[in-house]
Amino acid sequence: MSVIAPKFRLSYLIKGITDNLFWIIVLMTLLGIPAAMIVLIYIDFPVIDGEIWNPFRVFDAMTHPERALPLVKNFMQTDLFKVVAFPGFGFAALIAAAVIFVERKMLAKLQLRVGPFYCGKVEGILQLMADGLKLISKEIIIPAKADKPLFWAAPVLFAATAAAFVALIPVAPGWVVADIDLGLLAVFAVIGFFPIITILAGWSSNSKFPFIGGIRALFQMVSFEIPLILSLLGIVMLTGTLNLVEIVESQVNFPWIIFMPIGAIVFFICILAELERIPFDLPEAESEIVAGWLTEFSGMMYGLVQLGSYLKLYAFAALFVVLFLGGWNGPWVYPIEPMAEIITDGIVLMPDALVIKDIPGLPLFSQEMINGTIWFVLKTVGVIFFILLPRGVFPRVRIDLLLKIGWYKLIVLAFVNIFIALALVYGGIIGPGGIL
Amino acid sequence: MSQKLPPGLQLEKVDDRIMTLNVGPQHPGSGHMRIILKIDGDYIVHCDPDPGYVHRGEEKMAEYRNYITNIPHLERPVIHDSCNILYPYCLGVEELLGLEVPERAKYLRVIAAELNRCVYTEYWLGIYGIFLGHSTMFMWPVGDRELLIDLLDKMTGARVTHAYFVPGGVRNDVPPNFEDVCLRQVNYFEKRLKEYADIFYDNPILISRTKGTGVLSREDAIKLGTTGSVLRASGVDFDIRKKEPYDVYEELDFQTNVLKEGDSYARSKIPWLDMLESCRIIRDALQKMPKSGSVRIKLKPKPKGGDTEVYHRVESGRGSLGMYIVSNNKPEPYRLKISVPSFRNLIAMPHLLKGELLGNLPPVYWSLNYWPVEADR
Amino acid sequence: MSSADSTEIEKSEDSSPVYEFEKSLSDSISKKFSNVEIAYVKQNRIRVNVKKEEIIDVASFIRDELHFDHAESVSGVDYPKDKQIEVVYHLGSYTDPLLSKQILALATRTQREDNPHPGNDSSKLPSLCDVFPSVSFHERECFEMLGVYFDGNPDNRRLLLPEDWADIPPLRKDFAIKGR
Amino acid sequence: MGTATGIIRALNSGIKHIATKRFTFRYPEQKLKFVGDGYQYDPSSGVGIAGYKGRHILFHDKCTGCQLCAIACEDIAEAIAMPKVEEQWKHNKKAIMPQIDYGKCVFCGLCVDACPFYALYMTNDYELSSFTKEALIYTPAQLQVKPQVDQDVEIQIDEKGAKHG
Repeated sequence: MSVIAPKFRLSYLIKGITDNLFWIIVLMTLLGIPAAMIVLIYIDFPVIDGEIWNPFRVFDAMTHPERALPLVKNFMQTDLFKVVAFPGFGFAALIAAAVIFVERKMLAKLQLRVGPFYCGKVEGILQLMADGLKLISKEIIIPAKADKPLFWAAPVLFAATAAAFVALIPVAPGWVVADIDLGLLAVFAVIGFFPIITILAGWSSNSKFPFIGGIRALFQMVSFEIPLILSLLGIVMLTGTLNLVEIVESQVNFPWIIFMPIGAIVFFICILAELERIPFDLPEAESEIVAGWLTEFSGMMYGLVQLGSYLKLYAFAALFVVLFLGGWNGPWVYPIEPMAEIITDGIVLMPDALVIKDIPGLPLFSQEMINGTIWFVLKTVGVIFFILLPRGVFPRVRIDLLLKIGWYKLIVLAFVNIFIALALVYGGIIGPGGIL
Repeated sequence: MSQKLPPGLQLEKVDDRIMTLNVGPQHPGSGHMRIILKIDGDYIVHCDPDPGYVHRGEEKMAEYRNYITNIPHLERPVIHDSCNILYPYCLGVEELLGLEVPERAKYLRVIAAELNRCVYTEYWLGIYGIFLGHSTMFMWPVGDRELLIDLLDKMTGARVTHAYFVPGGVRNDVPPNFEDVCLRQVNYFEKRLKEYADIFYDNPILISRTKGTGVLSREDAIKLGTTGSVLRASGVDFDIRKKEPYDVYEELDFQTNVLKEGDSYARSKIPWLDMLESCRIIRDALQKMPKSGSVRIKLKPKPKGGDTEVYHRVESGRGSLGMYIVSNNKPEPYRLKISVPSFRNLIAMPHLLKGELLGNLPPVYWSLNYWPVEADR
Repeated sequence: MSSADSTEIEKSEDSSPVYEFEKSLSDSISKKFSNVEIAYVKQNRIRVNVKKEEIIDVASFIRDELHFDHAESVSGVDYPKDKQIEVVYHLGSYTDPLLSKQILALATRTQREDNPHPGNDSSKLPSLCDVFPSVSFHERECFEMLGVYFDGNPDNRRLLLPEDWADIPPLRKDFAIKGR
Repeated sequence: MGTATGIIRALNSGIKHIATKRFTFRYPEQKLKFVGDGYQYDPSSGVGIAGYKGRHILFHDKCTGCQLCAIACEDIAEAIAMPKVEEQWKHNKKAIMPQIDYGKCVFCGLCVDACPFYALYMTNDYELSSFTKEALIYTPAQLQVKPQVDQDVEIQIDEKGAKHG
């Protein structure tokens, strides 16, 4: 009796695990540790107690929490941490991953289905990990007549541009990767890259459906960028600044959505179009043009584009929060009292003072930052819910209707919004020297 | 252009703009067929449907099999609508053999046919939804279809390929408490159908998308010989259940749905209205059905037809489905032609798609109520 | 329209073997064309056999005078014994409520060749495409399945069979299925 | 204004259904209940008895080896063969009984209709998959085993929606 699948044996499994472990240890010792050393040598270390630290002393200090915590806190102030972990890529990717999971479960619930269920025992919580592993293990196939450098570059550029967009978003007071005076202008500049990347991807794969998809994406993004920019002009007029942090700070008392609901609606619709989400997912309309400009991407190249598009989703939702919903501003929810105790007394790990009682360097994060982050994440999740919901409710629109919406309706509404802002400014209600 | 070209070649200015797109057979929006499109910009200038990817030669196969063993084969072209495709065959063979079907069997046939029509239409509607990018409208109909599949399962013993109709009645009687279960599930199904209105049929985006696309005028619909929902969406009141009632449709209380617009929206709405009407028919038939009685006439093992020919047609989920059986005193039919509605509606496709936007391909194509497997037979 | 329907029902309730309405239809055809043979008149079904030279005239008469406006199906039947292939057009009507039950089978025959070269032999018929545009795809199917070429059909290409089909047309009786 | 109300109604309908019961039928954990013990046929009245058309069951004490089921299947699926069995029955002199190849069977049940001796019925067992084609051929000995089925889920309908449970 022939058997297709080989029989499972425990010894094979153990052998596989030990093999993998062996190779990981060999490669780590031969390549990983030297590489880490080289990297650490070129990083500027702080001067503590009049001594310049070196990598060896850092490793030494890591074993001692009393000395490690200040080091960690120091590290958190560096740009590297901001870019890689908290307000930057890592935080955004975490939210993006949560969004994918929530989207699938919510859509399933709306459609009376179950959704991901088996992976990770609890309601399929590890489904995304499984999908990622699958994408990584897939072979990357490149069409024979594709323009290979551009074809390779397109997904990488897409993810990188989305990450650059993320870098501009202020999450909590003082926590922004790139705090620049012309922040909003920088956002527009970054958004302007996406149509170029999509047409690059569509054209370089040298195939008909991606080409049509790329052209559609170009039309769609270009025509929706204008109302998108116009709808934000009102806020710029009222606040008199382009700096996103200052825009957030100007909304301490009330968010701008109270005065500019029309602008918010226009901006929201433009977000949907820029993100290529249903009802505006024409560039990826699978029943018309297979998968649009993504048709020829396979394996992790597709995964990168998906990562980029969900980062972009987070970034746009966050931008909506920053501009219209007041960013991190919100009532104080984070408890103050226990925090103060920790600062004064330290964490009591054991009754006897044998173990460190007072840990210098705590707290790692200020309370404003934690409170601000909580509000920011809550508002962002709310906006993301409304971005995800249309996927279950609306069909796709047609290209001519889409362009009509963009050029006729949204631009007019955006101008109405600008006039409202002008009336508010010249009426002396808000703005420089206004009543409020 | 003073370019030197090899003999026999010409530079064609217009064709430089035109791109040929092969939509299918490996395309999420094609089904088991290919549509060769020529597009100028975003406009379709030429459309050439190329069916035949699932051609199985059912008509040739039928010539080698006797009137009973043909049954499981003939339902293969549309397994989702398998009762309706066997219906004209059974009517035709009954006329050939001179059989009179028992009254209860007639009602059971009507119930099974209407349930099957809903099962097919739900599947069709699901694909119409996903073609428009409306994933909820794919999941809901395919889920609600389960209610009726469960009923058909109890009734016929199989989920899709029922092989329930035979010349001379139906294979078996329904289980004891079938009427109650059927009534309960059909009522719930009708309630669910009405919930489709908010999210799909009254959805302004859907209306703006499909209203006025692929308009088939009344004259063209008649001229091109379209049938079923396509015809009735163009304003022609022609339903074979009303016009040439077979079995007990004369005694049942229902109406035909006609819309005048003739566009993709009307063509997609007619099957939905038909499903609501089917629920009425099923309830009415359950009420009027004789509570007991024979459901099948015993046949000889290999019945022989006379030396004649019959043509019978019924209203299937897609439209008029006819069977032309030529018999020559043998247990096998001499020639069996299945005149399928999908194939007849396909004739309208090149006519409708010319001049449309590429984005209108899915709604126009699928609103033709075209089932590729059935058209290929 | 309702009155027309009621008269129809009365007629069918007569249960007399002669169907008057159908008979009147067939009589009007045989009155106009002397060569036409009325094969049978059954309830709601009429069959008319015509010569292939006359078929366009008869079809035009049926369309214009009797108001049959579309073709339900076009079936080819192979008769190797007679060395003939029969093509049957089943015609119906949407516009005339009197005719909504009626199916008129218009049959004609053409020569059959033992070694067919579809399109290049004598198995030819005039196409009804100009009279009934709805027959276009049916005639294409008939051409590839039985090798009957339809003169005048603008589109006599393959439809269902694969492009590399090199055997004889499969619905002919001498095309045998393997193992049968 | 019609567009706006339409959009709001659609969104409302979508949000409302987030709270509706899930209809999904979780197959390997749940199994759907069928009526009766499978499709059966009464040759005296010529009418079948409703039931699921699953795997067959063969009653060795009734089978006469008449081959009518194999003849019925001849033009349909050619799934039934008649091998010899190592059994002695008075009514089955030839000692042949049907053996069914479920790789070919289409589960139409016309073989059950053909049996005049109440020997061949169908059962509720539909989980026949195997790794090899040989394992799909059920010998007469395998066919006489009554299947163990654990099917108890039905569609339940109440105010909040329908579910399998």
